Parts: sequence; C-alpha cells; structure tokens
Amino acid sequence: MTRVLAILTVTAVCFAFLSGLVYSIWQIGATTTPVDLPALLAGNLDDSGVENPVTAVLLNFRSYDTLLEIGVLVIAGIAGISVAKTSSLEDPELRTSDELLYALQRWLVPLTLLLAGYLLWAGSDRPGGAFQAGAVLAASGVLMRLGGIPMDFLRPGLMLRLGLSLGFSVFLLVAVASALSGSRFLAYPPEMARTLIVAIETVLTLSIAMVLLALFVSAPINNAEEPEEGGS
Amino acid sequence: MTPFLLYALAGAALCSIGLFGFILISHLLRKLLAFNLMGSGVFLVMVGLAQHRSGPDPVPQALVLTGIVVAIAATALAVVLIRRYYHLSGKTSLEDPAQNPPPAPGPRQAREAPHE
Amino acid sequence: MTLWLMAGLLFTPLAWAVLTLLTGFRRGRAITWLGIVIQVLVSLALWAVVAAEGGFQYPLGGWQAPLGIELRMDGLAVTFVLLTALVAAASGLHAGFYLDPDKDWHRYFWPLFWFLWAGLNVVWLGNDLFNLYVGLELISLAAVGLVALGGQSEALRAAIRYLMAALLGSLAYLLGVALFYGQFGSLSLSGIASALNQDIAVEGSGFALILMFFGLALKTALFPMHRWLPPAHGIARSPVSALLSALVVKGSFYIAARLWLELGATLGSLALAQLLGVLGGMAVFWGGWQAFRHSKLKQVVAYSSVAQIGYLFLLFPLTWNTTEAVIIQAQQAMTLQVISHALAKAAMFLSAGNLILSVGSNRLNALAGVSHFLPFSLFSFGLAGVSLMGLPPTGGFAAKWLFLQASLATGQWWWLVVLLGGGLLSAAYVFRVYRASFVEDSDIDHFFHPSRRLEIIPMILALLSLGLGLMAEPVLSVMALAFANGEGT
Amino acid sequence: MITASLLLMTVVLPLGSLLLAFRQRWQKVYLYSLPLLPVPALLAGLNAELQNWLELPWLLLDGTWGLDDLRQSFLLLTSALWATAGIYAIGYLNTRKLRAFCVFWALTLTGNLGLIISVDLASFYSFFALMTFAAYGLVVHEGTAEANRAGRVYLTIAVAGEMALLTGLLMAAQHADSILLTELPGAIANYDRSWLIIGLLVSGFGVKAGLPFLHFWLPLAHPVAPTPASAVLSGAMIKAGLLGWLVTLPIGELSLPGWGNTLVVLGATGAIGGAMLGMMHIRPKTILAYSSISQMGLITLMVGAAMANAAQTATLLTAITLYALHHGLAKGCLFLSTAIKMPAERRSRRLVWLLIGVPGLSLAGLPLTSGAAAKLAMKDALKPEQYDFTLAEHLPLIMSAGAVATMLLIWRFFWALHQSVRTGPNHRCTWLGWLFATGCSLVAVWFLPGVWTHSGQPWFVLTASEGWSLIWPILIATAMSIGWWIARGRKGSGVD
Amino acid sequence: MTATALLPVFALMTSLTAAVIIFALPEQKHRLRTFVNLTAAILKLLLVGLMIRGVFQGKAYGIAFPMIPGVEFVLRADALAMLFAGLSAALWLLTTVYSVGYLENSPNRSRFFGFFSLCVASTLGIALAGNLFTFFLFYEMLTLSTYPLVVHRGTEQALRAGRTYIIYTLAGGAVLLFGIASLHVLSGDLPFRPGGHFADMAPDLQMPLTIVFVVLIAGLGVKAAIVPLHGWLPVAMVAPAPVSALLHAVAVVKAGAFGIVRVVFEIYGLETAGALGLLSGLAAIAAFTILYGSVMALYQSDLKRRLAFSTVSQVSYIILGLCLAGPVGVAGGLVHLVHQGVMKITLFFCAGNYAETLGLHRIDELDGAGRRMPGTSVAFTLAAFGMIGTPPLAGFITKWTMGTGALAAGMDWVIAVLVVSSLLNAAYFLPVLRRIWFGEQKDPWREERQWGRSETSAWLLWPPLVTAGFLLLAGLLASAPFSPLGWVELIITREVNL
Repeated sequence: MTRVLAILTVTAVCFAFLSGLVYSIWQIGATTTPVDLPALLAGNLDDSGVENPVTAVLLNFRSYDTLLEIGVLVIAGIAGISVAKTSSLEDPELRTSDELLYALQRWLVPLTLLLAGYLLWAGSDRPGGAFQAGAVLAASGVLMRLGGIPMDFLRPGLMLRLGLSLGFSVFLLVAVASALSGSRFLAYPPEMARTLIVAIETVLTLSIAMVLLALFVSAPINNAEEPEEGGS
Repeated sequence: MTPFLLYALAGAALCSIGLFGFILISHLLRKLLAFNLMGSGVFLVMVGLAQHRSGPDPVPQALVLTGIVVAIAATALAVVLIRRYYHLSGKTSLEDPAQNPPPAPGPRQAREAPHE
Repeated sequence: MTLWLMAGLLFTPLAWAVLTLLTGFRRGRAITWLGIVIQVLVSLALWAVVAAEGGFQYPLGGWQAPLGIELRMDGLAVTFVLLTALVAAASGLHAGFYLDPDKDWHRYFWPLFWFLWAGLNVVWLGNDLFNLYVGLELISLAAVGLVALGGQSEALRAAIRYLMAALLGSLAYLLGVALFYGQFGSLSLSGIASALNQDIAVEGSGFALILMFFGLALKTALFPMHRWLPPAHGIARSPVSALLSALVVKGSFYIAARLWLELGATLGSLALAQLLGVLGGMAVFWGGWQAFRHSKLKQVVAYSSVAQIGYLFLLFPLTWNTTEAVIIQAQQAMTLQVISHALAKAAMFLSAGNLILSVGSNRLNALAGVSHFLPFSLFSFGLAGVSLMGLPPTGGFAAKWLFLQASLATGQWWWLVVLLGGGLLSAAYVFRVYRASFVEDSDIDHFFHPSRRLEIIPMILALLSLGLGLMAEPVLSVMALAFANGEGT
Repeated sequence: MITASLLLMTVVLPLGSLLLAFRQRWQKVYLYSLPLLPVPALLAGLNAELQNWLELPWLLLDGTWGLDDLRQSFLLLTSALWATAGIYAIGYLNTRKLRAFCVFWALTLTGNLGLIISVDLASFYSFFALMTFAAYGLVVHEGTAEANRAGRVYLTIAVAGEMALLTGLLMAAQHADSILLTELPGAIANYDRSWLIIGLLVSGFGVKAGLPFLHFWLPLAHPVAPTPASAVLSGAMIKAGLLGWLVTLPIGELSLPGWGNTLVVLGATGAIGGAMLGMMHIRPKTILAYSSISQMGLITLMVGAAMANAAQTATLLTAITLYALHHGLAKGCLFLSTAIKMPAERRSRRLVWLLIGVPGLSLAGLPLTSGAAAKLAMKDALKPEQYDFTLAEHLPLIMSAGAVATMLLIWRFFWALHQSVRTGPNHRCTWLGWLFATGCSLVAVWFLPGVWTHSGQPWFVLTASEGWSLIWPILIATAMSIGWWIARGRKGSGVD
Repeated sequence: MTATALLPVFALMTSLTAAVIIFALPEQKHRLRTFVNLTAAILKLLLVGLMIRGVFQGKAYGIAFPMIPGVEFVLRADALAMLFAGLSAALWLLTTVYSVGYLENSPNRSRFFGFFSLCVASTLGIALAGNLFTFFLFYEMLTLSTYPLVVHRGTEQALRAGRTYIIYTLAGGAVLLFGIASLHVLSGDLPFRPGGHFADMAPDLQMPLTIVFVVLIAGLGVKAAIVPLHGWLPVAMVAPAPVSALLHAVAVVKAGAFGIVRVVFEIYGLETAGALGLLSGLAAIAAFTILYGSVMALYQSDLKRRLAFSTVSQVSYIILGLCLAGPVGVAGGLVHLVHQGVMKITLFFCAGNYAETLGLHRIDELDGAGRRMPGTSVAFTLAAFGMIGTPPLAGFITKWTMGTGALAAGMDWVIAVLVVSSLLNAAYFLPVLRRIWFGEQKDPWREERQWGRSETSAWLLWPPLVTAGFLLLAGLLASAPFSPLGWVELIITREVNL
C-alpha cells in the first residue's frame, strides 16, 4: 500500500517537474538571448591557438573548468584507490580465460591505441580531444585487464599516483608558469598556446585513462578498515 | 520549433524518468544508472536549448564535455564505494540498518581505549 | 602583487594536492604545514588588499567574462576565503596529529583535503555558473572521499548516501544552469544580473532558479533534505567532520545566497522567499530537537549543524522586497552566522574528537565526570556551544541580533520565534553535553589527556568565534563595502 | 560635654559589656558587672543638662539624643530599677546559662535606656525593638515549656506591636517631615488622618504598656522570666510603652475627646478587669503581672484624659510621671520579693514580711508612701470638672474602684506569696538587691526629680493630710479579703 | 585611552584574568590558586574603590566601541553602577575567602573558582554596562558562568536544579533579547541616560513602548525572581553555600533587579514609565511577589530553601521601591540592593557554616546550634533581624525609606505590604532563631567537624561576621557619607532626575 502510494507520489512529483521543465524550456525557447556567445567565440578563436572551437573553449577560454574537471577526476581516482586493497590488485574472480576475448584483445588493443592517438591529434581542429582519447585508452586497458594481463603499474604505489597526477600536474604547471611569467593564472602566451595545449592534451589523455582504469581496477577487497571514532 | 528544442524536450523527459528512478529505486547500482540517465537529460537540455536559436554553439558542447567527465568521475567513485559497501555489508541498498543489522564479515573490535 | 596573490590562492591547494598525493602521510603532513602557512598568509594578504582597495575582478587566462571565466574577488568572497583558510588550517593541523599515521589509507587524507580547499576557493570566488558547478563537484567528491576514507560499512553507507544527495543536487543545479544559459546566453552571474536589470522577458527563468535552489538546498541539507548530513558528518573523522560542517555545506549555501542577492529581486517571489525561510525555521527546530534526542556526541553536533544551517535561510525572506538597509543587515547577519557557525562548529567537532579520544567512547553519557579532569577540549566545546546558542558576546549572538533586527524591521515577527526558540533549543542540547560532563556519580579514574597540540586548536577556533561578536563591526565593514562594490559590476 | 559622654556611655557601656560574653570563663565577671551597667544612665539622669540635645548626624537617619524632664524621670526610674535588679540577679542566678542571661540582660537594658534618651525616631524605634527582642531571651531563659509558650505569645504580640508602631511612626514622620520625636505630636495633630496614626501608636505602645486586649502576653511572660528580669519587665519595660505614648501622641497639642473616651474605657477595663483576672491566680508573680496591667490601666486613664483635654496636659504629665515612678519601683520591689526565701528566725521573718508589705500597700496608696502621692496626684489631675468628655464624670468612680481592686489584688498576692514562700538562706546579693529596691521604693523615690517639686508642697506631707481618702479603699478591700478568706476557710477548699 | 577610560576595563579584567589563570592552574595547586583568587579580589576591590572615589568627585570613567553595526559596547562607571560594583567587589572578596574554606578538600576546585571568577566578572560587567546591549552581553555571560557553579556537586539533584535554572534563565534571556531588539528597532541604540529617552515620545510609540516594557521586565524578572518567574531560585539552592550566597545576594537576582532599575530609570525614565501606567502594574506584581515569597518561606523546612524564598520576597522590595517614583521611595529600593545583598549573603554563609561544620540542613535540626557556634549564630541573628526590618539594622533603613517614600507618593497600601511582609519575615525567621539560641540540642550533631578551639574554620567564620558587621553598620551609620544610603542619595540627586 505504502509502496503504491510512494510510486504515485513520486510519479506526481516527476510529472510536475517535467511540466515545469517543459514549460520553462518552451518559454525560454521563444526568447532571444541578450548575449551572443558563439559570435564572441568565433571572434576570439584565432587567439586561442586551436581551430576547433570546442577544444578552444575547453582548453583556453574555460581552461579553468577543465583544470578543475581533471581535478575531480583525480579525486575520484584517489578516493577509489584509497579504498582499494593495498597489496595486490589481482582478483581471480575477475579473470576470464575466454579464448575469444583473448584473440579479440590482440587485435583490438593496438587498434584502440591508434584510435586514441588519432582522437587526441584531431582534437585541435575537429571533434575529439584528450578526454575521448583517454576514454578509448582506458577501454583498451579494461579489455586487457579482463583478459588477465597483469598491469603492475596499477598497484597503488608511487607509479600509480604519479600517473594519476601527471596530467593534472602538467596542466597546473602550465597555468602557474603563465602566472609566473607575469600574466594571469592560466593565460597561455599566444605564440605558445598551441604547443602547450597539445602537450597538455597528451598528458591529460594518459592521466584520464589511468584514472578510469584505476577506478575500474581498484577492487575494494581489503579488510583493513577503521572503526568509527569511539565506536562501540 | 527546431530539432534542437526537441532534443531539449527529450532531455526534460529523460530527466523526469531519471528522477523517478533515482527516487524510487533502492538498488544502488540502478540508482546510479538513473542518475546517469538524468545527467544525460540535463546535457541534452543544455545543448538543445542553447542551439535552438543560434545554431551550433561550442560553449555548451564544451560544458557538456566537462560535465560528462565530472559525471563519469562521480559515477566511478560511486561504483567503487558501492562495491566496497557491498563487500563489507553484503547489501546493495541503503536500507535502514536499524531494522536489519549488516551481516558484517566480522568487523574488528572497537579501537582499544588508549589507556588500556 | 594582487596577481601573485591570486595565483597563490588558486595554485597552492591544487599543487599541494598533487604533492601530498605523491608522498606518505608523515611527509604529506610536513608539506601540508608549509602549504597551510602559505595559504593563510596569502588569504590574509588578499583580505588586507580588499579591505584597503576594495574588490576586483580576475579574468582567468585573460579572457573577459562572457567568454572566459572571471573570478570575483570582493569583500564577502575574501572574507570567506580567509575563513576557509582559518578553519581548514585548523582542521588540517588537527588532523595531522589526530589521524593515525600508520594506517596506510590516511595518506590520501592530504590530497583530498587540499582538493576540498581548492574547491571551496573556487566557490567563494566563482562568478560563472558553470564554474561554480565544477567547484561544487570538486567539493562534493572530495568530501565524500574524506567521509569514506578507510571506513566501515556504516561510513560507506553514509558516504554513498551523501554522494547520492550531492549528485542529485548538482544535477538540479546544472539543469538550472542549462536553462539560464538557454535564456541569457551567458554563464556569468553578474552578466545575467545586468541583463535582468535591462528588463528583458524572464518567463520561465523562475523555474531555473527554483531548480538551482533545490539543488543547492539539498547540498546544504536544508530541512526536509537534511537526512544525508548527520550520518555523514557524524561518522567521519572529527577533522573531516569539522571541515564538512564548517565549510562544505556553506559552499552550496553561498552560491544560493549569491544567486538570490543578484537575481532574486527579479526572478524570486515572495512565496519562494517565505518557503525557504519556513524550511529554515523548521530545520532549526527539527535539527535542534534531533540533536537533543541523540545519544552520540557527534550525532548531536551533526544535527546541530542542520539546525544552524536553518538560520542561514532566513536571509531569503528578510531580503525580499525590502529596503537597502534591511538587506544589508540581513546579509551581514547571514555572513556572521556563516562565519561564527563555521568557527564554532569546527571547534566543536575537533573538541568532540578530542573528547572521544579521551574517554574512548562516542556516547554522551560516557562524558560523566569528564569535567573533573578539566579537559581543555570541554572548554572549547562549551565556548563553541555558547556561540551556537547565540549568547553574547559570540558571533552567533551578533548574527542572531542582526537577524532579529531585520525581522523586526520588516515586520516579519514570526522569525522571532525561530530565532529565540531555536536559541533555546540549541541551549538545550548543548547543555545536555555540559550536564553529562558534570555528572559526578561515575567513578572514572582514568582519563586520557590528548596532547596539548590537539587541544589548543579547537580552543583557538572557539575563542575566535567568541571574539567575532566583539569584533563584528570591523569584520562586517569589509563585507559591507564589498557588497556595495559587487553590486555595481 | 559631660552630658554627651554620659548619654553615650548610657548606651555604650551595656553594649560594650557584651565583649565579656566572648569567653566562657568571664561569665562570672560579667554577672558581677550587671549592676554597674546602668550606672552611667543613673548619673546621666542625675547630672545631665536637660534639653541639651546631642547631635549624632551619622547615626541611623540623623540621630539626636538627650534628656528632658519626662525622660529624666523615666531614666532615673529605669536605671535605678535595673541596677537593683542587677544586684539581685547576682544572687538569684545559678551558674547555668549565665552567659546567655547576661547578654540578654545587657541588650534589654541597652534598649530600655536607649529608648529613653532617644529624641529621634530612628534611635527610639531601634532601642525599642532591641528591648523587645532581647527581652524574649529573658522571658524564655528558664527554658521550660511554659516559658517557651509565654515567649512565643510575647514575641507574636510584640512583633505585631512593632509593626503597628512602625506604621504609625512612619506616617507621622512622613507627615512631620522630620525624624525628631519632638516634632511628631504637632504633626500628628495637623494630620487629617490623625486617628489612624494615633490608633496605631496607641496599640503599638499599648502592647508594651499592657493595654487591655493587647495584654495577653504579659501575665504569661512576666512570671516565667527569672525574678530579676520579671522585676525590670514589669517595673521598667512596661513603662517604655507609656513613655512612647507620652512622646508621640499629640498630647497637649489638641483635645481629642473621642480618644479620651476610648482610652478611659480601656484604662478602666485594664484597671478593674486586670485586677479581677489577677484574683483568680495563685502564683504570686502572675498576680503581680495582672497588678501591673491594672496599674497601667490607671495610668491609661490619665493618658486618656490628657488626650481629651490639651489644657490639662502639664498636671497630667506630672501625675503620670509620678505614678510611673511609683509603680515601677514598687512593682520591681514586689517582684524581687517573690524569690526571697524567708529566714528561719521568726523575728527576721516578720521584718521581711513588713518590708514586703509596705511596697505592696504603697501600690494601694498607703499614706506616706509614694503610692499615696501618686494616687493623690492622679486624683488631683483627674478632677472631672476639668474635662468635658463623656466619660469624665465617671473618673472618680473608676479610680476608687481601681484602688479597691488594687488592694484586693495585693492581698491576694500576699496570700499567694505566703502560700508559696520557702524558708532558707538567701544569697547576699539577693538581700542587697531586694533591700536596695525596697529602699528606692520607699525612700529614694522622694528624692527623685519631679516628686518633690509639685506646687511647692512635698507630696510626702500631703499624703498624710489626705490620709482618709487614701485609706478607705484599702480598708474596704481588706475587709472584703478577710471576708472572702473566712468564707473560703470555712469551705475549706484549696486553691481556686 | 586614558586611565579614566581604562579603569573599568582593568576592573573587569582582574576577575577575567583570574579566571583564566585559575583554569590554567593544575587542580593540586591550591595555595597558588587561593593566592591568585585573593589577589584578584583585593585588586578589584581597590580598583572599584578608586572608581567610587573618582565618581564621587565627579569624574567619568568609560569606554565605548562599536561591536555590531548599530550597536556599541559601552562600559561606563556612574554612581548607580558603582553601587552595584562596590557591592559585588566587596562581597566577592568575602565569598572568595569563604569558598576557600568551604571547599577545602573537595574536588573540582579549579573549575569552581574559575567559573566563580567569571561570574563575578559578569556581575561587574552588568554594573558597568552603559547600554542595554552591553548589559545583555554580561547578563547572559552570567547565566552561563553560574551554571557550572549550580551543578557543581554533580549529583542528580544538582543537575536537575541546574536544568531548571538554565531553562528559566535562558528563556528569560531570550525574552529580554526580544525586548532589547524591539527597543532597538523602535529607537536605535540607547545608552543608559538619567531621565530616560522617552520623555517626549510620539503618541504612536506609546503602545509599542508599553509592550516592550512588559517584555523587558518579563525577561529581567526571571533573574529577579519575580513571581511567577521565580521557580528556579528555590531549586538552585542545592548549589554549594558560597554559590547560593553569591546567586542570591549579588550576582543573579541582583542582575535582574539592577536591570529593571536601569530600564525604568535610564531607558524609559520614571516619569514616562509612570505616565504609561507601567509602574503601578509593576508595583502590584512586586508587592505580590513580596508577600508570596514570604508565605512560601514559612512552609519550608530546609534552611536554605527558606532563605531562597526569602530572597524571592526581598528582591522585589527593590522593584517596589522604584515604583514609588519619588526620591525617597526610590532611595529605599536602591539601598535595598545593597542591604539585601549583605544580609542575604550573611544568612547563606551561616547556613553554609551550619551545614559544613555540623551537617545541619533542616531547621528542626538547629536546636542549640547557637551554643556550639556562637559567632555564626550571632551573624545569622543580625541578618535575620535585618531581614525582618528591625532597627538599627540595614533592613530597617530600607523599610523606613521605602515607607516614607510610599507615603510621599500617596501609595499607602505599600505600607501594608511592608508591614505584612515584615510580620511574615518575623514569622519565618524568629522560630529559626529560637531554635538556634534557645532550643535544647536533642541529637548529636550529624557530622561534626572539629576545628580545635574555634567553632569552625576561620575562613568560614570571618566572612559572615564581617558581612554581619556591614549590615549593622549600614544601618547604624546610614547617614554617613559613604554608607549605602548616602551613596544612594548621591545617585538620586545626580542621576535620577526627580
């Protein structure tokens, strides 16, 4: 009975939400924006160092967002490995000995690596970029992991942590360097913008892949735990 | 009425469905999926609504990209936590622990009082 | 000079997060100390700059507002930056001694701590709606990570619940941002505010505002949406609880307040304002009552946060459609409440941690006879409690006083019930703790004295919250100046 | 200068004597010093310049002390009585609770003397209160259940009286806008609600003075106190109430026939009713206490007359003073005699009985005694033709009835004393004190100021010449007593 | 920042600093703590004495700085302030001495003395507060610092008393805060000013001002133990004797009464308050309280409870005095502030002595205590008679001045109240005295402690003797220049414009 009631209530709430949202969208769709950001963007695209406006926004105009976004990712990674088993990442249950998968892996992994590289490179002038590349890279890692390929660098050790933080650190270093050189935080010198962006994208790709992979791999099986403070 | 507005409206619908699931489902992984559904809805609204008038707009696209990363990070973290929670308590939902205490696999005794 | 300071402010936490990620707990601690010193100095310097010269905008990457992200460094922001520096420094220092260095997972405390700090600074300075979203997520995930750090299933349960609430809140907020962007084509808060001032049609944006408020209120744990907070804050390590209660919930509230102050006049409505106020009032009573009922020390403190947060939401009804003077008063009240609650609650959680460490139990009645041993921490707890009760001369009192003034000036007498009754209710739960410590019939003869380092930190915080009441005027003068500046831009 | 120091010493010496109470060992010394305590007062009474106010601006609410005619007489009476009773006390008291007795004695003494020399209200009231409360200690000194009960009654009524006084004095002082007692009567006279003040004052002081219906404590408290204390209670302290009336009531300012009537009725009731009630008792001290009520009733008559006719104030005051002196000394004497143990030897016993008898008869107005003088003075002052208030014409009758009643009561006392007296040796000081008191009552009284300055003719002589008018009530009463005695003897019943 | 500005601050700091030092001292350092305590107390007495002299010569001491927007923190020493400050400083010294003796060999002394000093600091702050806001600040500080003292023993009963106490006082504080805030909204930050601020108020302010007055009095009335807000006082007597002494005599109830004085005199002004018809109502309540407290005291068999109800009754004398609204009546009320303090502290000291030395708590156990403890009993007797209003003690001066004032104001019924109250006082004090002095000791003393030849510890004996001496002198020398009455008259001529 309560269940039905709960469903009814939630349905009503969701419906109200939906109608409010639709009404809003409808209303907003009928107005014009006071600020034309795309035009502004197009006007400044040349100074950004990349041709693809999305990448320009991501890594130049709103690079702060991206920096923080990577930060979020790193946090997730940290939090993930913080609950991971300390000694080994080997989880026998996760290992499959599927022949087909193994064969597929041998083909797919190099392909995905290539794809990742392309995506990264393409990012500067068409859709693509560090995140997409990183995701693809991570996917190949997952495949390898499922195939039972040991990946020692994923043990929670310095290597893993270095890997996690690499992209972020480089990004940050660039940001700080720009500040140190007298300009503002995160302001790239125009002549170096493209180089820097590419460099950042590259390390980011690695880091993103690393984080995603680590989160996938860090199977929390350790029994080490901490009781609540003064817990009884 | 451009297709973009349709996207936005579809996003709204996704949001509502996601919300419904998010509230009602107690299984944590499914709840998380509902959340992701909702997230997608939001991203659709964001892009659709912005592009409805001025055509392709890279800014919301970039925002959505960022948003996706954030959502993925959150999802991944949630999954990790949920897995560990499951591992420790054997449960997949946040039911009231008062009613059925967790069959904890032998939680260690409370930290010894420092004086002992 | 200012540029350097800004770079320092933004850079240090992020960089230190990376640095501490690469090291173990002990080295991380040493590094953190250095970072704390830098952060505090930078914050102080910035505060001095703003106090002397007024606020300024800081376009990141050199890109001006609609296109790039501009940070807004006004008096309010810098005050919160400074507050964050103080509380975070205290919590960080405390954690350095409080956490067990031999537990491997504690090394991750430091990076999470620094990311949290960074996220908070993002929020205080943010003027870009989407940037604020990212900042919120940064805070939320770091906070969840901290709650879950090495915890048992209960801690994980709390963390998951917290995470779910935070995610839902973020999405609601993001949806609002999406609608706003669709409406105004801009993400800059001040840009939207100036667009609103030009009298454009705003049909439908009210819903966006409501969505954002819903999301933010959920993250702030406003009354009916508060249920995630007590488990999370109660079960986390004490320094973490201190950070969460003192700062994290304030982040989302701060955004809500900024939104309201910039956009509320046009997009808000009387009903919304009163609704938020009423929910705040109910939070005060419900939280107070729950705090009174709970038997675990940290749960009491956590529920007290729910109650104290309720006061903050009085800002909305008290600034709706009224005179400039009253608005200023309400803002000042809110600011003081944020600051004093942050200081007091941090002091309270830290000292609660010390007390738990001392008696080896989380239960309230385990405190029997503790005052016998004159623990410093009990004093700190008590002093902080005074501020929560809103008794003079604490900051809590100053805030309450200003809220009272604003309520009376706007004729909204019903808030008096909240302010005065809430004060009494908080007295009830605070005195329950005192009372427990005065019980003489237990014959405990062992009492572990935590190191003085652990005890002195909450004491300083408590004294600061006490002194805030006496020093409210100078502190507020910087803030008031900033509001005036901020409005024009 | 001397006046000032004597006045100060009057109060300071008894108060200072309290220091002797600090050590248990000193209590004997303290006891022996009791007779000395009123000495400065006695000297002051004899030597002080009259109307020479001593200003004590720091004291209470601006203190003023001093003596005038009235106060001088009262001071002499009081101090003499206290001194003799003090001597008596040395012999009377056993060692039990000596220290407590001495302390309350000294305090009561201080109050009693102090109120006499006070000219300002605050001091007066202070001393009055001190006396009232300290006397409680004397009343309950024996610690018996009876004493405690008496003490309780005493205190209850006394406190009520104090409050009436406080109220009356407050109102009077507020109206007079002065704290000086000398200003009060005039102020009260001019006050439109003077009846209230007068009523309060009459009843307030009436408690001390044993006014009928306020007297209940008196026959209870006076007998249970140690004998020397009873003597001063009945002899001196009761007069404090009278003094209070005299200094506060608007006597001589205003004729208030209504109050005259009231007081006369009360006085008559007291004089006759007191005696009647006393007749029913067999304890000598109780009988004496009722006698005090009766005697005070007679004095009340005079006060009433004075209230009724402002013109007669001067004569009446003299008469009142004289009567008070006489009664105080005689009553003190009689009280002291109640605890005298009879010598075994027959002749000595007769002598003792004689010495007891004379003050008794003096009360009844035996010629050549102070009682006779007092009676004559009273008669003189209360001649009905001088007054025009309603009850004035009944005054002689009342006085005669009073005289008869007095004598009857005295016989009753003698009889009761005879029943209860024991034989045995007396302490030296007991003898001394008693003899001293008797001496005062019979002899020294004639040398007191105010006694021998009336119209050039000494009272002593006058009493002899007016012998008959004094004697007949005595005779009637004696006859009645004998008749009753015979009747009772025939019936052979015991005590009533 | 001249000396004149800093003197009040210094005076305040002495006890605050003492509190801090004491808290920091280890529990075992008894002698050092006693030294710190006494030094601070003496120092403070000196400072206050200095200020009293200065104020007498017409100097003004004070300091003010803004605290919260629109509100100033004001410390100011005027004659009225010095009345209260002098009382608290003098009695602090004595109570400290007493407490040292009383708490000998008991645990938690560090805590006790620390809060004790805080409590005194708050009292001084209340005295020196220059506006309602500052007053409130210290008023609440007082509440907090007395709580640990009330529950000091940590027994179930003490804790319950503490709860009652804190519920009452905090609720009162909340009400007071509401009143102050409302007043602030109506008319801004109001410093205490002789004659008040509303001499010529707008007619439309009348209604709100009346309401605010009622609210303020209700808030202050809790501490002043006005019926029906007095419930905490008899309960709080479970505290250790010096605490009760302090609560009843100086700190808490006086804070309430003093606040009412400030509000009536220096916020509203007597005339305005009278014109609004507020004084008669207040007078009626005060009169009722006086009688009610006395009647209740009659029924108590516990000595301290009886004293507590006596306080309920006596404190309202102060308030009743104000309502007489004439120079004399007001003087009576004000002087009772001091007199009641001295008398009641003596009584509580003595009650404490009986309890501590002989283990006597109930009145019917006191039989014969006078012989065993004459010094204490003499002090008790003097104080009790003072309470009854017997001349020449301090209480008489109060009663006399108030009575005269009542008559001058044409409020004759007040006399009746005074008389009935005195009778009741007599009715509940005299039996106690009778038992002490004339009762025969029936049972051996419950828990007698020996102190050699002396009746009790000198630390315990002297404070009541000194206060008893005070109350005797306060009455005897009432007309001397620095007597309480003399000082009150100075206040009246200088600061109460009548």
